Amino acid sequence: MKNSFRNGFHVLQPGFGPAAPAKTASDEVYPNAAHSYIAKEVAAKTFQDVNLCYQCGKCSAGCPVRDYMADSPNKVVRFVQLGLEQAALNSTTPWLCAGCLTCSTRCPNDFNLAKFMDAVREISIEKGVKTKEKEISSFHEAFLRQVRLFGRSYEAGLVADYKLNTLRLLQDVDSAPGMILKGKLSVLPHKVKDRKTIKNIFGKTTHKKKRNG
Amino acid sequence: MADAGLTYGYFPGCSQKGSAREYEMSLLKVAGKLGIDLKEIDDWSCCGATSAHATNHRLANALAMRNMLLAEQQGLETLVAPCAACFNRLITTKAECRNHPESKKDVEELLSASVSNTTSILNVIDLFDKASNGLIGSGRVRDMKGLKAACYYGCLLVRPPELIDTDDSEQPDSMERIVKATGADVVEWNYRTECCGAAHSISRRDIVVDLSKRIIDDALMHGANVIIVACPMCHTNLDMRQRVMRRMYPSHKEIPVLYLTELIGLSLGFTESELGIDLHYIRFNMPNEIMNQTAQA
Amino acid sequence: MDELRRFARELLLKKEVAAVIGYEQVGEARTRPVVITDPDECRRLVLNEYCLNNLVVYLNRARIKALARSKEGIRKLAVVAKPCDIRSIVALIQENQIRRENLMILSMNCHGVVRDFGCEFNGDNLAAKCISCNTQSSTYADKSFGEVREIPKFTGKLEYDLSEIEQLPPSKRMEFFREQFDKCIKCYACRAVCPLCYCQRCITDKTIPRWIESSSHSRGNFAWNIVRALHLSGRCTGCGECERACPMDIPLSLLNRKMAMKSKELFGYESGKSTDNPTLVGSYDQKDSDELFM
Amino acid sequence: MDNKEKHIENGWEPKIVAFVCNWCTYAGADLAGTSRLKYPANMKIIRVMCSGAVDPVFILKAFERGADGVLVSGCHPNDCHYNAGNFHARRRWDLFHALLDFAGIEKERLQFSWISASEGKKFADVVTKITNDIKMIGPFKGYQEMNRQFTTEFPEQEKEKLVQQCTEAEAVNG
Amino acid sequence: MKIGVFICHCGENISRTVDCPRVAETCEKIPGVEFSIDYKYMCSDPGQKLIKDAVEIHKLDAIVVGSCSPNMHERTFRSAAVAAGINPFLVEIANLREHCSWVHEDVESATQKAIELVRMAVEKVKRDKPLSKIKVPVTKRVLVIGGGIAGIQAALDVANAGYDVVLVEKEPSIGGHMSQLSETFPTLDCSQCILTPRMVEVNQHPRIKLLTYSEVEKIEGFIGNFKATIRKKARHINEDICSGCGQCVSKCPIKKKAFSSFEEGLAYRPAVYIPFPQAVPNIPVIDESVCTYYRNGKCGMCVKACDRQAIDFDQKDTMMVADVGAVIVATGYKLYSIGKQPLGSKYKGYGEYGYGKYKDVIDGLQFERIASASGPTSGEIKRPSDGKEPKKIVFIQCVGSRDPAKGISYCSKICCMYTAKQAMLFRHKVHDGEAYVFYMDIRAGGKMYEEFVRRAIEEDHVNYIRGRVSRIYEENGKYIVKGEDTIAGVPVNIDADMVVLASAMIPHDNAPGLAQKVGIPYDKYGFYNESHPKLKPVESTTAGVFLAGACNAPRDIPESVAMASAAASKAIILFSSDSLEREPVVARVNEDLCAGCFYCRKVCPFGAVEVRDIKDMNGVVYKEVAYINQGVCQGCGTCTATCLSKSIELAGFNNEEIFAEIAAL
Repeated sequence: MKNSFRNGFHVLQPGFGPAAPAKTASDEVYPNAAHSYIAKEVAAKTFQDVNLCYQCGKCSAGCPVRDYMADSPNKVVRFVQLGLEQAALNSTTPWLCAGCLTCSTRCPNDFNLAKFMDAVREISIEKGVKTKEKEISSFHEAFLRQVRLFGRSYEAGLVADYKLNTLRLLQDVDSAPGMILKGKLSVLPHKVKDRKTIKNIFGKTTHKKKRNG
Repeated sequence: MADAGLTYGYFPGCSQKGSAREYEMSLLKVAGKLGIDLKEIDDWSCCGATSAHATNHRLANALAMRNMLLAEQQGLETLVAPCAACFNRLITTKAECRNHPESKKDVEELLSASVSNTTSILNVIDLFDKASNGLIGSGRVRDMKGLKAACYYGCLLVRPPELIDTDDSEQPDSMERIVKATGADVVEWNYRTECCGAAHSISRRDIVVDLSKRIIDDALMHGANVIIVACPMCHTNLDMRQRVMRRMYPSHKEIPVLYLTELIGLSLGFTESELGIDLHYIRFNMPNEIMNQTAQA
Repeated sequence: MDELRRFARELLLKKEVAAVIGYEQVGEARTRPVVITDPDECRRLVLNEYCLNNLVVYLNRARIKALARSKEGIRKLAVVAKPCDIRSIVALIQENQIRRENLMILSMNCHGVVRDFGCEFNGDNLAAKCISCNTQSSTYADKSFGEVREIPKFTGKLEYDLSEIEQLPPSKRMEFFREQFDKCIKCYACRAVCPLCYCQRCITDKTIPRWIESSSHSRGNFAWNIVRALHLSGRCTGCGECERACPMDIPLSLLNRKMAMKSKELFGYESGKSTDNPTLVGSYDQKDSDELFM
Repeated sequence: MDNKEKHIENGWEPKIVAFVCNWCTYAGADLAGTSRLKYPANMKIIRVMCSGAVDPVFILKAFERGADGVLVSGCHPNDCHYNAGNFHARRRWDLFHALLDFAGIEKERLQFSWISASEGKKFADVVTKITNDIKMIGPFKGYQEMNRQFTTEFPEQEKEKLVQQCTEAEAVNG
Repeated sequence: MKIGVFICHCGENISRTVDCPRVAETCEKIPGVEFSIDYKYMCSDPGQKLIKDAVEIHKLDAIVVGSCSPNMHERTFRSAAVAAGINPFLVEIANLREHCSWVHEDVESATQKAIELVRMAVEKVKRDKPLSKIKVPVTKRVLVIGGGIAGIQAALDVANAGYDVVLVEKEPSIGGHMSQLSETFPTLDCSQCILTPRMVEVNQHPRIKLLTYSEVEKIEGFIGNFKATIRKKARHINEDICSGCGQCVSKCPIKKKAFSSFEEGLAYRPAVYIPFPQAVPNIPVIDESVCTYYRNGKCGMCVKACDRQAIDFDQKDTMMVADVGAVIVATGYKLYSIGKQPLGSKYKGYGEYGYGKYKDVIDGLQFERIASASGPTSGEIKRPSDGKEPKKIVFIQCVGSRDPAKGISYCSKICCMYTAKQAMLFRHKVHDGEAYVFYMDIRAGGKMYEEFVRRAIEEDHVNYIRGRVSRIYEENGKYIVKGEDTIAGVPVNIDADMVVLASAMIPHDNAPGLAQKVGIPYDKYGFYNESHPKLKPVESTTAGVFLAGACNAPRDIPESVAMASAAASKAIILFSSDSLEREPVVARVNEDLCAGCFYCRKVCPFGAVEVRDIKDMNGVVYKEVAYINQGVCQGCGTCTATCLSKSIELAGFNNEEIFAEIAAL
């Protein structure tokens, strides 16, 4: 461990928590965390400064999916506050966030944590970081593929696409026939007429992924 | 009976055409009876749902705004978005474009059109609580007494508080008001605004089953015999996932889950199949008192 | 009319009032103000569509005030006032200029007056202030005379339309008013006939410092007319005497009317409504509009 | 070329007068100074005790003296050092502004603000804003035309000469 | 008139952007300017001497100094002028630093502006008139508003210095919140034991006039000469006769209709009641809203019970006027309302904590009552819902405070300490109980404070958990507290028997209303503003009005007491001389020109305008004119601008002077 006194400031040595991989985290130490890439990028995407969070933990306390997370939500915020980019992007917490807004609703300092999680997730996609929560990311990809194709979500197509991509062929296999019978899973997609606009939107917004991993 | 001429734009959302077919059926039935004209936006598209905003916020903004733009172009000043998630996407995008001109500019470029961003958005509760206050009571033909309803708001109906000015985000009571108007009793319970896992329904079924089970158990513990929801995702998770719960927890006690519109529909005298209640996985059995009433009528 | 004469005579005979201020007929279609102290002279009083003047202005004249300070101890004056003129009385009472108890208000139930002397009384010649009159009689008066009749429907045309001027772009409006004000010869007739212009020394007559340039050129004219309208805003009761008195036919009441509208719009205030109301200037509401302020 | 550039190209700089109250805005202006905030040099401040003490005629006088814009500023409502001076002022300005507006004077010429002693930043912002506003709409032609009736009779050099004479006369007379 | 112009460089502060020599040169040409010079530091001794010498040599009548803001050195230059024999009001300051050199960068335009600023000052000084200071007498009596510990302390200090005090308290008894507390931190001595002697002393002090159940209606006047109107609310008990025996209280048939506010709603009180046993004065009060007599004219049990006939149902509110020279405002605080609030409220409540919905979720003051030996449970810790002893209590800090989302961003300062105290008291009283404290930070700055908190943790084993609680809900008679230990990074759910919310101190709802009556400013929460945050912490911005205690900001007892003593000494300093000198900036009416419309009277915020009759030869009033009381006028000038005939002039800022400034533009 290197304890450095740079510019007269004691520089934090991160390495805490099981989910912050020790190797990556200790490598990236920002003397001035507020100017780190990740903090700036998050601020630009969410229109809020990450230092609004004063780490009270009310978000984690109320998070419905907290039990499934290795890093508590406020810890991910802390990673970004410290500029620990790899730790933040490798955490599965943003992917597990259900976007229920409980944290944003209760945050005493009006920090919109759900939005923050969206931003971290988005940055990790931009940077091509592959999350361990593969099912979740595959689902989102499959969903958006449907929308891109048809303008609307096409549930049967979505399920098929998702299953092919995750190889979870047997899950919910029992529900589908029932759904089809009840007319809930239509066999043909509803298509939007003006698919040009939809395609255009997707074309202009899709992240240029660096697929090198 | 109703003031005729209440016309709103209608943004169904994808689920309404598929897994939540009965939600649309019941909504349109009830609205028609109450004299509310819901005009479906022509050529609407997906709001982007969780997947868009979770991975690409520009895409999310553009997809949601496209529908509001269509509404503008089609002269619809107010949009009803029955799905809580769609509702949330629309109000969030609207607020972001209002508060951040750069976002608005971006969206306008993506859509190649200028947006006035003045469309007002209503969810189902707003529609029945605010827009047509008192209509349900006067048109009621069936007293839903005997139902002990646990009103489940889920996460997105009353959040975020800065964009919801019609109800409290922590202790909401607007759905209870409507449910009481149908004659049903409401139970006081703890999980009214807890999340069911929402979009993880397919990808992390384990989480969703856990969360939904907790919600259902709490409702049962507080004496509910039906859960009322106003969101297709909540419905899927609470209704369909009970099959899994039954398999995982043999002691699981089932509870029917109704859409708010279905409950209103029943009190307005529609039959269960008209409202699509028979499409649910957990069968809803009307309590005897209500059945008898119907027989008399 | 006879009733008024009898009543006024009684008042003077019983020494209830020191004088009666009223109208007398001069010629076919013209009246003029008259101050009567002799009971027998009361036969000169008239009430008709030609009673144009707002006699309230005389209540503040030093010589007339002096009548009510005579050694005989009579403190009261009687004044003949149209219901609309009574609003000026209310305004003066609010501003501590006269006291109700020192005043006997003889009112007439009015059905409109002509726009100027010499005209025939009909819809074409109705005075502008009577067009949308809603005070044909007054409950504030001590006694009212005559009966209420319908005001003829206005069929003439107004020279200047307020709403049209409001529509003009600012530069055009300024041009319009400058043109109008440039006609001003600073005769101050408008001031002399105004019941609310009672200052001992008008702001325009003050020389150290010189508040308003008194020679009649554009700048002084503009300042004078603006300041006149400002000092009357929230106070003017719309009797229109200034405009009638103006020898240069400047549409003075345009400004007054606009300010009355604004007072109502911004503060819900109408002047001369009730002596119980606080005056517009001199009171405030914490909830007054903050729109102007950055 | 927009208006602003056009006016500036002519080498014209607006003349702006501010009537500010002693307790809040004057102190706010001081704070802008102590904080070394920068704003255009077009505005000159006339200090009065309270925004309630500003007579509308002052503003007309300022226009007569060639001001292109006027700012009146005082304490925020409820913060008046004299409790209610600014409330009376607010009513007065609501009326006066409506009157000037009706008489055709552009709204930007006469502006109002509440600036507290702690709002140095706001003071600088307001000065910048009003200066920009006036630059945008240009010199106050309407009033200058009225003024010209005087000034044309006195060409600049003549005027200076006259001042010189007066000074000398004063010096002689003591 | 000969005018001297003195341009200060202020080191380089002015001369960096303003060409000072050029300003001085140009200004010399202004008609009337006799002498003009620039100098490095005009405020320094040599600078002032330069002014004095110039006055003498050039026989100057008035001076203009181009320097820093008048708020900085106007006084300096005025005294320099006085030393040189010039009236101090013939000095004008052109603000070349704050309004010019510091805010502009371009030398040319800044210099030009500086010249114009000096010219304006020259034109004004030409019209300035010599003025002399006004002397006003001082009424040596203090009005103390609020009878909590701060008000009590201030009243006693002033009274003991030998001056009269009027102490006004809106509740039926003095004592304030301190009388509700169980024990005090960090010494754990009993609150009432230390407070009640003080309360009695107030009651018996010959120099203190105690007005309880009274409220200040309005305050007029100015420093040294305030006139306070006080409404004494009807107690319906004749205070002179009542002996405080309490017979009426015990006979009152209304038992369960009204909650005791002293017991924070945890107990009932009768319609006729004494708020608490040690109340001062020990006289009951009848609550009209629940008393049977006021509802149907019957009952009168209390009348029968009182053998001194002290009950007076017909008693009305009375108004009284007190002339005072100084006012000490010590109105204290209330607790943040933590329950669910109506939509659109200024402060949003904590719906997630269920206060108001769950009986055993209580606030800090309620716990004080439960822990107090004189409280509803006689000091035994019991749950309000079922009276059972709670074994597990969760304390939550920062409820309402440090929560901008709910409306308050400040730290309420005392909650860390009182929570530690309460947790400690609980552990002392319930030995097998467990106490949990959810905190964000522990702020225990103060003598023996940190040690106190450590003691709670180390000796009394209170479990401190760092994290904010997200939600509380009831399940099977337990309160599930959902939290997160942010240090360990693990979720913490506690099934508590009772939850105590350390809610924030906020000002009373009517704090702004009282501030407007007294004429003092307040911040966005309603806390009263001090004149200077460091150097004038107990003065309000209104001369003669001082602040004490939690009406200014959240404060604990020692701070409130210290502040009260400071405020008292400020009042005593004021009374050390018999008259005050005042700036002569006052308005005067020209009686000849006054038309007597009295708009000035309507707009005057101080009631300084009086009516004066002008009579004719016969002695008959022919005109009423305005007259301005020089002692009352504060010199705002609102009347001068309102006067239609321009018959009022404000000395020092008269119209001629301002016109001259405008003309100099």
